[in-house]
Amino acid sequence: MSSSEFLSQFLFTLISFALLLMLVGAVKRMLLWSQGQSSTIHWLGLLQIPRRYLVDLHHVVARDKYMSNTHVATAGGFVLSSILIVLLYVFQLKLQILTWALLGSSLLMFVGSIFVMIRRRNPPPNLSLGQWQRLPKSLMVFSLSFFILTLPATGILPSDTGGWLLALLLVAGIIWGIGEMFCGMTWGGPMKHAFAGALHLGLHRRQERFGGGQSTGLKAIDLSSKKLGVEKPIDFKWNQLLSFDACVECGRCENNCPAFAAGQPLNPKKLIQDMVIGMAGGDDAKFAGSPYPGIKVGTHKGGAIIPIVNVLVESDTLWSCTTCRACVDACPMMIEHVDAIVDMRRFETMEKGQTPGKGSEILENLSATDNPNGFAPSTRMNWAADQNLTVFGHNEKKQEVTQADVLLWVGDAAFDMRNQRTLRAMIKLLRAAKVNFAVLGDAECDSGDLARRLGDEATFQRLANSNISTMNKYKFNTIVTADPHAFHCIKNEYGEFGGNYNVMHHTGFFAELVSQQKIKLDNSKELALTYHDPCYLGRYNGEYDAPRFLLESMGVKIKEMDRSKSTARCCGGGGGAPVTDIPGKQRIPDMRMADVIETKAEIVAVACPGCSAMLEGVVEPRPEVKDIAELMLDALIEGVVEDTAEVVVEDMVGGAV
Amino acid sequence: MAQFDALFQPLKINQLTIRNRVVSTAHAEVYATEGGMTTERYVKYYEEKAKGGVGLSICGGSSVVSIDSPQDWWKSVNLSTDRIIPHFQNLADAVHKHGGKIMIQITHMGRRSRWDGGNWSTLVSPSGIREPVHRATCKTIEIEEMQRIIGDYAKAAGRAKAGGLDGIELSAVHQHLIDQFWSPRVNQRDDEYGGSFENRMRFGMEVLHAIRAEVGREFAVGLRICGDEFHPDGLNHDDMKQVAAYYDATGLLDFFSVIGSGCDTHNTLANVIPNMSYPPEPFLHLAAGIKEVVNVPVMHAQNIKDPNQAQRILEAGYVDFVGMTRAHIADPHLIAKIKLNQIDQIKQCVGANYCIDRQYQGLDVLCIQNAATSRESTMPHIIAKTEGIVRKVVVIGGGPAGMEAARVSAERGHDVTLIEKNPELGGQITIASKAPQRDQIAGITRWFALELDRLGVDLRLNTAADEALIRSLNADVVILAVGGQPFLGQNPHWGVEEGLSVSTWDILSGKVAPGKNVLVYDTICEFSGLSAADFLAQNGSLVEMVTDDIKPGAAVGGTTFPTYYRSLYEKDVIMSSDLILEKVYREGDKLVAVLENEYTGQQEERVVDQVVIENGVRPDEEIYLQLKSDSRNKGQIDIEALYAALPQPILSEEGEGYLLYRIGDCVSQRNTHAAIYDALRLCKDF
Amino acid sequence: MSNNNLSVISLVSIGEHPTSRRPRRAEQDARAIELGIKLVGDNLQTLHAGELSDDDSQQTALRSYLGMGLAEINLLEMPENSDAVLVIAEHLKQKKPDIILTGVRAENGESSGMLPYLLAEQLGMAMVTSIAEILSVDEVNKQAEVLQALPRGQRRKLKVDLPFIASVDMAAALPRQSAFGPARRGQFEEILGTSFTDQESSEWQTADAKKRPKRLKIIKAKTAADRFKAATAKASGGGGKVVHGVEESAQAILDLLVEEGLV
Amino acid sequence: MSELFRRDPRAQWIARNRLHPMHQALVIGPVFGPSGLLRKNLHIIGFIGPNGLKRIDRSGASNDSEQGSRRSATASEVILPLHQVVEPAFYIVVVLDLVSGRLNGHDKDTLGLAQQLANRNNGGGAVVAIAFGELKDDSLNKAGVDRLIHINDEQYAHYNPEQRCNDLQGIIGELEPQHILLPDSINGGGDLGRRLAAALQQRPACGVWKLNDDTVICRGSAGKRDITRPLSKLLLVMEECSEPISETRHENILMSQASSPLANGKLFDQGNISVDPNAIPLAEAGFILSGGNGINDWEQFHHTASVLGATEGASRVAVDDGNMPRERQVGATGTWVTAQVYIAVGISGAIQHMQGIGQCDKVVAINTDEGCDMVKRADISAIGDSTEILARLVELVEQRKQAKQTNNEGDDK
Repeated sequence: MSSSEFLSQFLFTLISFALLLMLVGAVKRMLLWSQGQSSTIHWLGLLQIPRRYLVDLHHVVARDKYMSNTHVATAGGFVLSSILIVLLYVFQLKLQILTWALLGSSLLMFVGSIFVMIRRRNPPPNLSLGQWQRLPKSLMVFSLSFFILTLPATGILPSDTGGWLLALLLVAGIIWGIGEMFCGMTWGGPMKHAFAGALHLGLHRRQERFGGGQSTGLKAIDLSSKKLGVEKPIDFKWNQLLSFDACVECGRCENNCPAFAAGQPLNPKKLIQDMVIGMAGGDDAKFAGSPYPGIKVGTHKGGAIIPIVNVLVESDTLWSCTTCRACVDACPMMIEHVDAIVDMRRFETMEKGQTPGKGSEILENLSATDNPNGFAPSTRMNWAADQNLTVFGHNEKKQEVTQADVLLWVGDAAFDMRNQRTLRAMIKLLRAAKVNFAVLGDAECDSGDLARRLGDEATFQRLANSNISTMNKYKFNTIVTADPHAFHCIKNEYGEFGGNYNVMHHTGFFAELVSQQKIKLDNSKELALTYHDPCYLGRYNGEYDAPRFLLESMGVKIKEMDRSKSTARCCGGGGGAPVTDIPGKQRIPDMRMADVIETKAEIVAVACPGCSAMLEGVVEPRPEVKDIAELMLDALIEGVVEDTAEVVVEDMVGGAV
Repeated sequence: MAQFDALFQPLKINQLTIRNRVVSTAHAEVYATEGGMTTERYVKYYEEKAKGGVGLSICGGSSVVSIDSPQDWWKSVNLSTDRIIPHFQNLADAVHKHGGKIMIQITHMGRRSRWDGGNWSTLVSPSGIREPVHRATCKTIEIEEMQRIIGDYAKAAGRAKAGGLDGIELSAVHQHLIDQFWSPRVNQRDDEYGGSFENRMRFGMEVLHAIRAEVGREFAVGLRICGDEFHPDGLNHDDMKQVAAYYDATGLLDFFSVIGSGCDTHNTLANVIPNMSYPPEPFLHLAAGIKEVVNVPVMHAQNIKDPNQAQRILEAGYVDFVGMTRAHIADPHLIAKIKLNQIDQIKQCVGANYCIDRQYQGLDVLCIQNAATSRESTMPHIIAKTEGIVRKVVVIGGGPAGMEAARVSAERGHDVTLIEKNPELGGQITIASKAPQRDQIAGITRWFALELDRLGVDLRLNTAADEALIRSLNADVVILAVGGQPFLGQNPHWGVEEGLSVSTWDILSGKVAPGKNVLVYDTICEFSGLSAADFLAQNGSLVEMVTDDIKPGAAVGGTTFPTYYRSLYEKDVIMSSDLILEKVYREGDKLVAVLENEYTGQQEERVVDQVVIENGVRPDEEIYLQLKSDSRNKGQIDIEALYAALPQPILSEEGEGYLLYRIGDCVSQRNTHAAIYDALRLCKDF
Repeated sequence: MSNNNLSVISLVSIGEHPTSRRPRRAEQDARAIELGIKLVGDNLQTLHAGELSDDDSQQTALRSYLGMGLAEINLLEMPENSDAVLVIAEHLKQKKPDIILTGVRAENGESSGMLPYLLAEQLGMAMVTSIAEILSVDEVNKQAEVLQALPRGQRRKLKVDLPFIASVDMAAALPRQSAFGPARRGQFEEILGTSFTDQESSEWQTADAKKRPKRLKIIKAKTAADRFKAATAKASGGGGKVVHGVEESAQAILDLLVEEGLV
Repeated sequence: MSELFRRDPRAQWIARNRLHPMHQALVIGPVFGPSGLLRKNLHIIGFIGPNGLKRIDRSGASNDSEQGSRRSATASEVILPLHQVVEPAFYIVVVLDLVSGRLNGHDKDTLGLAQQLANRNNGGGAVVAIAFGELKDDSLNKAGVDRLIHINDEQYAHYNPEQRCNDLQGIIGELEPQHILLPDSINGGGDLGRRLAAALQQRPACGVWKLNDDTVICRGSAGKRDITRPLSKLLLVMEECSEPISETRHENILMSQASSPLANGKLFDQGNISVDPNAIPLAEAGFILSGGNGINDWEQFHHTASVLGATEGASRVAVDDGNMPRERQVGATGTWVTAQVYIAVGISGAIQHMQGIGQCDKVVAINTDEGCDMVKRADISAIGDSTEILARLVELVEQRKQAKQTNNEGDDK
């Protein structure tokens, strides 16, 4: 038997065995996932895997051109090679074209692996080391082995080149390569991501995300169920567990996480890896990436039926998250970190009653007064005493109305002097554009955003139901609000409770008015200005253009920050982070203000009351913080204002629509 | 900003929702011209407050309803003619545009006026008793006249309503006609309008009913009363509670505004607008007492200047609205600054009473520290950043002129250096603040110091600026505000050189210790002389205050000299007028001052230990003369541009070297307001 | 602290939010529970006298105590206008607790603060008011050490004989958060109480509290001049002692501080 | 009351001037006319000096008499009418709080209400004040106390409500008062009153703030509601339930106390424990050390505050200058304080500041300027360098603490 015949024989056995082993591994892995709670199975999604892989996933990967090319070469080469190897060696289809193809694909993979190797020579801190440092070598060995193996078959080299020595080397290489690449896929090596990742793409909990869609609203839970929220890994949905396995530890989430950057004890990548540890059991000693800032690796362990918080993951880690979704947005594997965090927070809040910081007080206030700071509900309209607003209601004596074009959602800015300025500016602009609008008055409650992010689904659902039943009494076309949190909540999260509305953020609404020439803006002033994207407007709702359009309509050339649009850094105000107030090395708004200062802007335009509060909280001297509505009011062309004085009087006298 | 939440609770007056609890209460502005019509200046003055966020303004203190209540002495608003209606519409629109509400105070002043002007009318009063402050005599009012005047009240109220104002406040305070009937001190009638309580109330009651018949129940009508007249034969607090309850019981009034003290003598008048010598809210207890007996909102003004103070008063519930009237003259954006969390940026009233003391002289109301107030057409309250070139501005002297120049220039965005030779800012304000009861004046400096720090002005204290230093700074603009020195050299016989006489500055600044037996000679008759005398007496000196004028402190206004007099008489200071200090000579260990009577030429002497002279300030010109010739503008201000509030033309011309300007007392001695106005109108266009 | 053998009962009422006037857990009662849980953990018993209302918000308020981690609340059923003291006393006489914790006063109704005193009298227990903390319980000598909250932020240490009733002050530690899950799952153990009607209070008239601003200066002076001087006078004591010299000054100040009991 | 101040400055000048021709005549005393009014001759001013000109010299030798005639600060004490109850028709008992042995406003208001009750209908009632422990106050007669029962021995220096309750039961048994009033306070009255109510099985009216004819208005619902109910025997009354007595004097006759049995007390006072003074809200703090622009060494100031256990306050200037945070500002424009002792270091006393400390009991000024308003207001004024005075004060206090500790250790042995 020549060395080549031996190889051919041996490879059949080896690869068949490896495939079998892989299958066993896959079953074991699936059993792990199946420990999770039931969830809708989107079978059709499985058919979509290649498309999702090649389009949706690649779209995210492609934000880093180097890695995307490398990944195309490596992964493409590998997938192709694997298919060819199976055809050639398992099914023994000895077609020359396949041989040539394998030569090409393994070469492609080899080239890719060189770039992987280069990348890993001086790995940036977001990359995990450990077994991941082995991966480029494995890729190289695999691709090189099959390349060399294939060379004789193509006739470029005579068969039996290298004799037994080479054959043995190739056997060793192929065992290594296949072991890593095939068995590792289901038994837990770095290549696990390919297997779990593919399934995850198919069976993703948010199918709407693929094909350019969005799905960012949190999913409601049944408040009458036995356990509220996630205590142990098995309390996650099975497809959430699957999703954790999809993580490639690329650390893009870590790079984008504001809490991590601020030195708070959160690293989204580590969190997902910890979830994997929890699911499979074990400790985190082998984790080879950046730790949670301030927490040593190797001190925590977990298991599928062991409570997660303070055993596997410290509670501070969960409460550091601002729910800014930067991690989710950056994740090439489309893992939903925020869902997982909120699920665990729900258990902490609703079962253990351990919302940290001022959480308890805020939630109690929301219960007693429908606003987070405990102001008397009857004072909600105090800020507008001089605005002559039309209020929805049935009291005709008070000139209340039951219908209007626009429902102006005021939000909790009603109680905050800073953000009352934004509201007043909005009102003047709406009047300038002769928009027929009304407010809910004292009947409006907090949207529930804060309660929900703090894990208090019960309070959220109460507030949402109350708001929906109030709004359903009246007729209007559009809800407009200056608060992206309320915007997101009502738009994306009230639907589950029967509240389906056409909701617009004020920037979107005003952009329409400006483009319809209903609002005329002075574009002659030169402002040194940058724009800070609110997470709940940008990443959550994909609105990056309207605010920029408005600023440009005022003649502003925006000095964009490095981190802007989908990679904009959070102000630190979301997800209840200012309430839970987990200490770090620095404050997130300070970092964001440093980003602003870097652009040499004198004004930072914001479009969210949370952002304005957080950024104005940065000690002076610092650039001025102005909501886009305020800037618009400054730029509003006067003639239009004069007209509105009439409208004000009309509103006052008439009130009817 | 929950710490000021009591200020920001809206409250209804009748049908009117007032957006917050802060009111600019009625005061005479002295801005209405052309027979008492509200002018553009008038409108802008109130518009600025509304823009700044005040809840309610009550304008037109003592606006008259009848032609026999003269209006032109104080250029008050004239509601006796329909001509006023369109003017009111302008005023109402301007205020409403910013969410504010505006009412007007209406009154007939009865005996509290002067007859020698206007229509040369005969003044009327219940019993024809003369009022001491205004000195005019008056006749006893007849029932026919009363009926006419009641009709005038109603028509005037109707005009306010027709003009779109939000309400009226009837003045029954300060001894106007309504409360002249109330007070047994001046009402000695024996008909149905005098004697019993009900009879004394009758005139006011008829006015109220007539007004309601004219304007209806939905229009806001309030009554301003005093809480205690503080006259032995006047109405006391219990009487006033009875009055308030009586009127409140009609259900025809929508609010009461309560003031402490009557004011038909010089001494009580000073209480009405308490100056800096008074404690905060000295008469709040009177307003709180009235609130106990009435069912409608009560407002109270008098020395409420600070947001914390206002919050405390409102939170406790003593009254429903606080009047922060002078506080708004000093800073019409007070409310906005509270809302913006810029409490430290509020220019706080210091109670210098420059505003009201001008008013009592028939001059337009101005603020000692805010030159933009009531000049809204030409002077900005908010200084915009320059869109032109950024200049290097060097200001020499940290008195009021220098501080304002530095502040305004820095607000414009220029690179500003302020050089002051003393270890602290303030200039003459610092000296003035050393006198008893005058320490609050330092509040002017306090605000500037905080502002200059906030604006990042390069402040060089303890630095004497000389020519070399100034030139080395390579300034584009040099502003000299170095003030001057006491002008004691006018009469060489005063023996200043020999040390026989010292200045009031020497005394107040502590440079010279108070003597045991002191003669203070004051030719200026403003604050410094009185302050020095008070300071000396406070420190145990035996003081005689001598002036060649008609009385010591003759130039000090009507709400300020009484508090000086209280303090000086209390300390046995002797005040002598009409004597000129001819010379001072030494006799043994004593000084002898020779005084000559202005009118007889007779001379007399005083044997004293110390002679202190106030004879005004002579400008310091030395540095100016050194820098003048090299400056681009030869040190000259284009006064046509300056007076027209236009930019100095030279600013837009090309040229090498520096511009040199002099402002404040280093040009010629005037006062704090003049110094600040000089600085603002010059620097606002840099 | 391990006080497993102690029998501790906390009494809870339905509170009322000061501005929204909605039912809620009463702030002091919740602090009492917190104190109780810290003392005996799960062994804490909780008692409420009243009916389980059909009104959702009332029930939610009561359940919010359960949300602090209590398995159950004993519900001593009693009609609305009954005198809670007698009902509770009768019940507690059988229970013989070592420690009873309550709030200082209720957030609605008469809120006289008498309940703990009356219970103490009827049950013959010691009564200690306004405590901020229970420092220790010595079960052998039947004595506890507690901290009592005093005005101006001061604290007094007291020893008190067991059994005792303590009313818990707002100065005590903040109550733990009430969690929705346990609040929903917690049980009410209903016990039928005897009905003692409170005849007296039914005849009272109630109205919203009238605002009472703190009294300002009272000027009794009779003459107008004196009234005006009193109103405008600067604050001055008059006749204070003036001391010169460092040693004398320091000594004089020290003497005053000693006399006032401050050092 | 009718002592009008009379002065003739001219006569005084002459009196001071030994060379004046009328000097001899005037030093004997002022000249009065037949109606008793001072008679002035305004032409007699000064005398002719050596160079033939009229001269006034006010610095003559008779300065002493001049000093004496200056307005004196000691206004003669007004004698108030005496309210006597010879044979009391009934008693109204008031149990005083007596914080640090003195009547406070709440006590005085309670006594005021008690007098209202003693004088309603036909009157004739006597107000019996009950004082436990040390009594430093000598103004009980002016506060409306007709009779006094003073119970004082060592144990009343401590918190012993059970014993006090026992004592009160004895007294009430003997006097059979018509009403018993206690301040509904956190200074002891609220606690003692409720104990007493429980012991007497009397339903008290708590939080009483107004007495009408036969009803009282009480605060209920934790301050949110007013309850109008019949006047009851036992009343726990709020501050300002009545005006304090100010126009009458009362006998304040000491009554003998019926001896009452020792209570079988179950509470044992272990003394106060120390708390962080800066954790106490400024408005509530009992002891404040406040700094102004006269302070050069802020480190030392903070150290002093911590050694003394005082809460820190500041003047507006100190805050403006950035030496202290805004929330520490005392005064009308900052926080009103109510301290038992307020030490103002280097604060001259702007009028707003003075108003903010108006309710403080004892004020100590440390200042270099003896003429400043703070010194005028202060009970003790230390004139001198604040750094040195504070340094010495700290030394003294620390010495005292050490000595105390040594004593205590000694006791333990």
